[in-house]
Amino acid sequence: MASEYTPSEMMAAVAARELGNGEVVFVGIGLPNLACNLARALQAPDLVLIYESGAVGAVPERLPVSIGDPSLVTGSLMICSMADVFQLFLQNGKIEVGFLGGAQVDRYGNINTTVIGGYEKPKVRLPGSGGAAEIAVHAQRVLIISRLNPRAFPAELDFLTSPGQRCKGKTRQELGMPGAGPVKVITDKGILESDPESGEMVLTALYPGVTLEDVKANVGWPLQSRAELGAVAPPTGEELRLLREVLDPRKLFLG
Amino acid sequence: MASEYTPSEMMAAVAARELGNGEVVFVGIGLPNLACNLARALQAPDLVLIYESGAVGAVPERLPVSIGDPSLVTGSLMICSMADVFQLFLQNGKIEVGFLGGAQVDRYGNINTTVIGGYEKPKVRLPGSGGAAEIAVHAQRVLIISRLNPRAFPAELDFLTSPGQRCKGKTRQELGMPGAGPVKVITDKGILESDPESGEMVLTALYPGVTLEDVKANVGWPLQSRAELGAVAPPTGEELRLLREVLDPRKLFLG
Amino acid sequence: MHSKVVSMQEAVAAHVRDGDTVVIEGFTHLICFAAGHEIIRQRRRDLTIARLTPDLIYDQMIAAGCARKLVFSWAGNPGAGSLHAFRRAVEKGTPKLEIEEYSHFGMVARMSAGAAGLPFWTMRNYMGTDLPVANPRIRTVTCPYTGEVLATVPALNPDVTVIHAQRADQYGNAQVWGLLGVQKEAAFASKRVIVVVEELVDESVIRADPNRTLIPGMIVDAVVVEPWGCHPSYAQGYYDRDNDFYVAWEDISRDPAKLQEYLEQWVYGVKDRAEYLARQPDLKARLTAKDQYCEGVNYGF
Amino acid sequence: MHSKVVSMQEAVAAHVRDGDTVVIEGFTHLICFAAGHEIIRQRRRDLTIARLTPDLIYDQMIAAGCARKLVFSWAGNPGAGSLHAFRRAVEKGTPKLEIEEYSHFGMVARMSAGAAGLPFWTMRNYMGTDLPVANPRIRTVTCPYTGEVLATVPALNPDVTVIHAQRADQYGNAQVWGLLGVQKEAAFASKRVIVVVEELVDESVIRADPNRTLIPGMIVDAVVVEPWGCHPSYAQGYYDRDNDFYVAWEDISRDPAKLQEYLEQWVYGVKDRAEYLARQPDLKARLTAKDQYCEGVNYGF
Repeated sequence: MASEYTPSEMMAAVAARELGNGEVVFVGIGLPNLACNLARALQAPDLVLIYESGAVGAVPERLPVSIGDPSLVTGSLMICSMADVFQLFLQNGKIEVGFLGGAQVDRYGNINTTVIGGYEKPKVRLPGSGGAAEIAVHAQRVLIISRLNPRAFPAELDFLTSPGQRCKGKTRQELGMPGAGPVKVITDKGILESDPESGEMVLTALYPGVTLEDVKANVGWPLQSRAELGAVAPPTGEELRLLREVLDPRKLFLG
Repeated sequence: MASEYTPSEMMAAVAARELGNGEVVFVGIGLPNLACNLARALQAPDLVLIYESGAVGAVPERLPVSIGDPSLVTGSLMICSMADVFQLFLQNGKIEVGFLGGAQVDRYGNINTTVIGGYEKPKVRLPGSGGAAEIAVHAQRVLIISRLNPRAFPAELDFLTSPGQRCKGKTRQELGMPGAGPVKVITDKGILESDPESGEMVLTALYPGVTLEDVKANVGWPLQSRAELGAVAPPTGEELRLLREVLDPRKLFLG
Repeated sequence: MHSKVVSMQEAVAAHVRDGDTVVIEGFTHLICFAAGHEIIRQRRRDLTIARLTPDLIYDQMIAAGCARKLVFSWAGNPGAGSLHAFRRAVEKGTPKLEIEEYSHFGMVARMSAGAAGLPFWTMRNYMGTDLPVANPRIRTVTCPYTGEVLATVPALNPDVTVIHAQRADQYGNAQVWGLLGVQKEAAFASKRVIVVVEELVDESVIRADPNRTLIPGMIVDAVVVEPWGCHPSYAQGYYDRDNDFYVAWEDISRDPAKLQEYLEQWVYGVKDRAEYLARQPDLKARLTAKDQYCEGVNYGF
Repeated sequence: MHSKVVSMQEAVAAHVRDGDTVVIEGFTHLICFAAGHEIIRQRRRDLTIARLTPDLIYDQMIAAGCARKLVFSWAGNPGAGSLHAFRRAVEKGTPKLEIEEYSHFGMVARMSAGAAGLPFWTMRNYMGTDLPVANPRIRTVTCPYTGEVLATVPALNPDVTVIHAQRADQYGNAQVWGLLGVQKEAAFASKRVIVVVEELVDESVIRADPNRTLIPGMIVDAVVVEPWGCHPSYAQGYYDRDNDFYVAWEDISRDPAKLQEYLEQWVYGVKDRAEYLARQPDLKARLTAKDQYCEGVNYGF
């Protein structure tokens, strides 16, 4: 299928639209960073970008390739220690939106970024939690960004790194987690949202040209979907221009 | 008795002689501050002065009248938060010497700076602990500076603010206190030292012209004393010159 | 984003309410007397006032009848004497004042817990002392690794905290140098934050040196521009501490009539801090700081 | 007081011993590759190496056989791929490597506890996850006020910590700006501290701006002057991160032979950092930081 935009561009645009002006966002590298800076250039000029490295109110003048890029420091509002980032900002409830991704996402939005296979002798050793476990606990809401495929959306995780809406049968409230957890999963084919009753991630919107079967074939559990699926507008010309010409001209993250 | 120096000058000089070059001292205002700056001008030029206000390596160019004087900031080596002072420096065992004083000192070097009379409706409400309780717990050794009189050295404290060598029958080790506690009490008549066996403050040296009876009459418990009492040299000309001309020319603390 | 700059009168009217737990922090340095005076002028009542060192400003608030309760760790007039309004309240019950007492480390720990979003903080402290007897909120916890019993204090989460800073932008991003006390922790622990500054600066000044920022605007509700707002406390690089006034307080506060006269003249009797300053034209000549600038550093890459 | 300035060779020889727990901290910023290379050159063995993000330097130390155990919270090559020496060790056991794993907050908390002289630190974290299953050192404690069950981690107290700073005096009073990571906590938690700097400055430079000091000399054992000692990591205001090398590492580390060749050429094959730099004369033109100085502030009174 020939398209005027890539799945990554669509995901970045959809994620950016989730951000309200003035919100405080814990930013990850890659698509979340692009989404945040896209939102900042459009509807959310006062978005406050916080990076776990300690940069608060960053205004990167180049695309940061790491979460500790020097461009996140120069011109930011505040630099603080990582103890402050995790205690005074995150655990203290000041972060409104957190972005997470991962090698595996289950039906409750639990995420595995630790191992494929067993923990002791894994088939693939992934990087591990980083700040993901505590972002999943504390951010007021979490947005997951991940491309759909059956291995990435399995029925069972190999390891639960970051908690979603239900962990081993328990709700977030029962487990004492302050944040609302993952409320949306932004994929390359559509959007899943957590069902307030069951905690399951339910398909609520399809991207242009994608069918329900396309999505279901890429999810490892019997995916529920809303009776009426929403439509999602493709990236606008302005969104694409900003992504391509300003934010990631070298296509580091926009495949 | 006419004298060429005041009791305060003697106490400051004696306290200063306790400090070794390069030691890290938690400094209080008044005589301890004078003693530390006198030591810095003589045998201990590399003494590191730390104030609970967060000034590390202070070099006050005027006599600070409070522990948060701006002269402690200008030209110091480091300014840190009070959380850092109490956690990274004091509780972490980095303070070698702490100075304490108080309205009441008992035979074990326990100190009361809280109330005279009952706690609920005291006859005299004193300022309270400030940092004294934790200095008494954590400084590697504590020097107490206090003028002798029966009310200041009673048999029983009205309130135990800062722990000494025995608290309610328990040793520091039994109570889990890392520092050695008060090892000396520098008074206006002589020096008391803690006995390693009993934990009691025992008279070990008399100042020139003072008799054993003078001291005993001013202590509210049956004071033990060493068989051989040491002599203490009076302030030298240089000590007096520094105290009077450089450190406290307005006699704020040297009565 | 809209500016948060308001007058002190507006900030106190909007954010300090009867019955609140109020913190005006600053350890010797940057104690915002201007905010305390405005709270007295607006006749707030039943406040729980908390800070490490009540200092003269809480002594004045106690004398003015604003406080129901004091939470503190050292209540004196350093180098000069007593806080006599505080002492009369505790020793004689006039006015009635509840107290809750810690050591400095204990108060720092309470604010650290509040700022970290935790219900308590752990210390190695208080063994053998009467402090936990006098204050049953000092408790213990057992280390899950070593079995050691350690002291705890509960989080302090004020309703409103006032932080005085050398400078901030209109959104409340505030920079402080010199002694930092426990201001950052107090601000992050608080439900509402008022930042008072010597100078309002452009956001670009803040962004030029982000390592100096102590309080981010995102936790700030109001910004008040109040030069000399700390007097008789001080602001490093702006003006020195008025040690003469601290000494004078010993006499003023010892006599309840003199203290009321002080409040009439210098708090109730002036409209705001500008008028307070206008009546003391000698302050600037006597206390303005000398210049001792450091060099800047390179933030480039 | 005598100067603590020594060469990197001397600092590592004196302070890093076989079997030690070693921390080279710095979150992306100020990672001291020069120290890691010298540890490899001196063929230290059986080290427990700990840091939040092992980064390329620990991948090299693992490949060189220095490490018995890795303590960490995120082991990747940010934006570029994997740490393949680490992955081979964990996935295939070549070389054998024990791991102990936390989240970032967990590692920060471990260092905070170590720095505060406490045996553990408390967090609200890990509920519902497999992390405490994989690592039984993640435990819980019950709040003595609310009854809430909270997560704990044990203190980390390294034998030796290496901190890279922009500048220090000869006694080790070190100043840092830009990202601060967990360096202060790591240094205070450590039995011995090596400070490595871009520039040695006079004590008066430190004293002119004491709020910038991150590490006081009193906890420092050795000072090493090593300009460009962080490359391919960076030093704000001095040189940029060598992102090209981070990308190249994906290929180098994927192939054990290539990785050994890299170590032969750039670690064993050079005497010291000066020689490492001399062989890459293009670095300075490519990565030297542009000037973007902030203004100084007034410390007068």
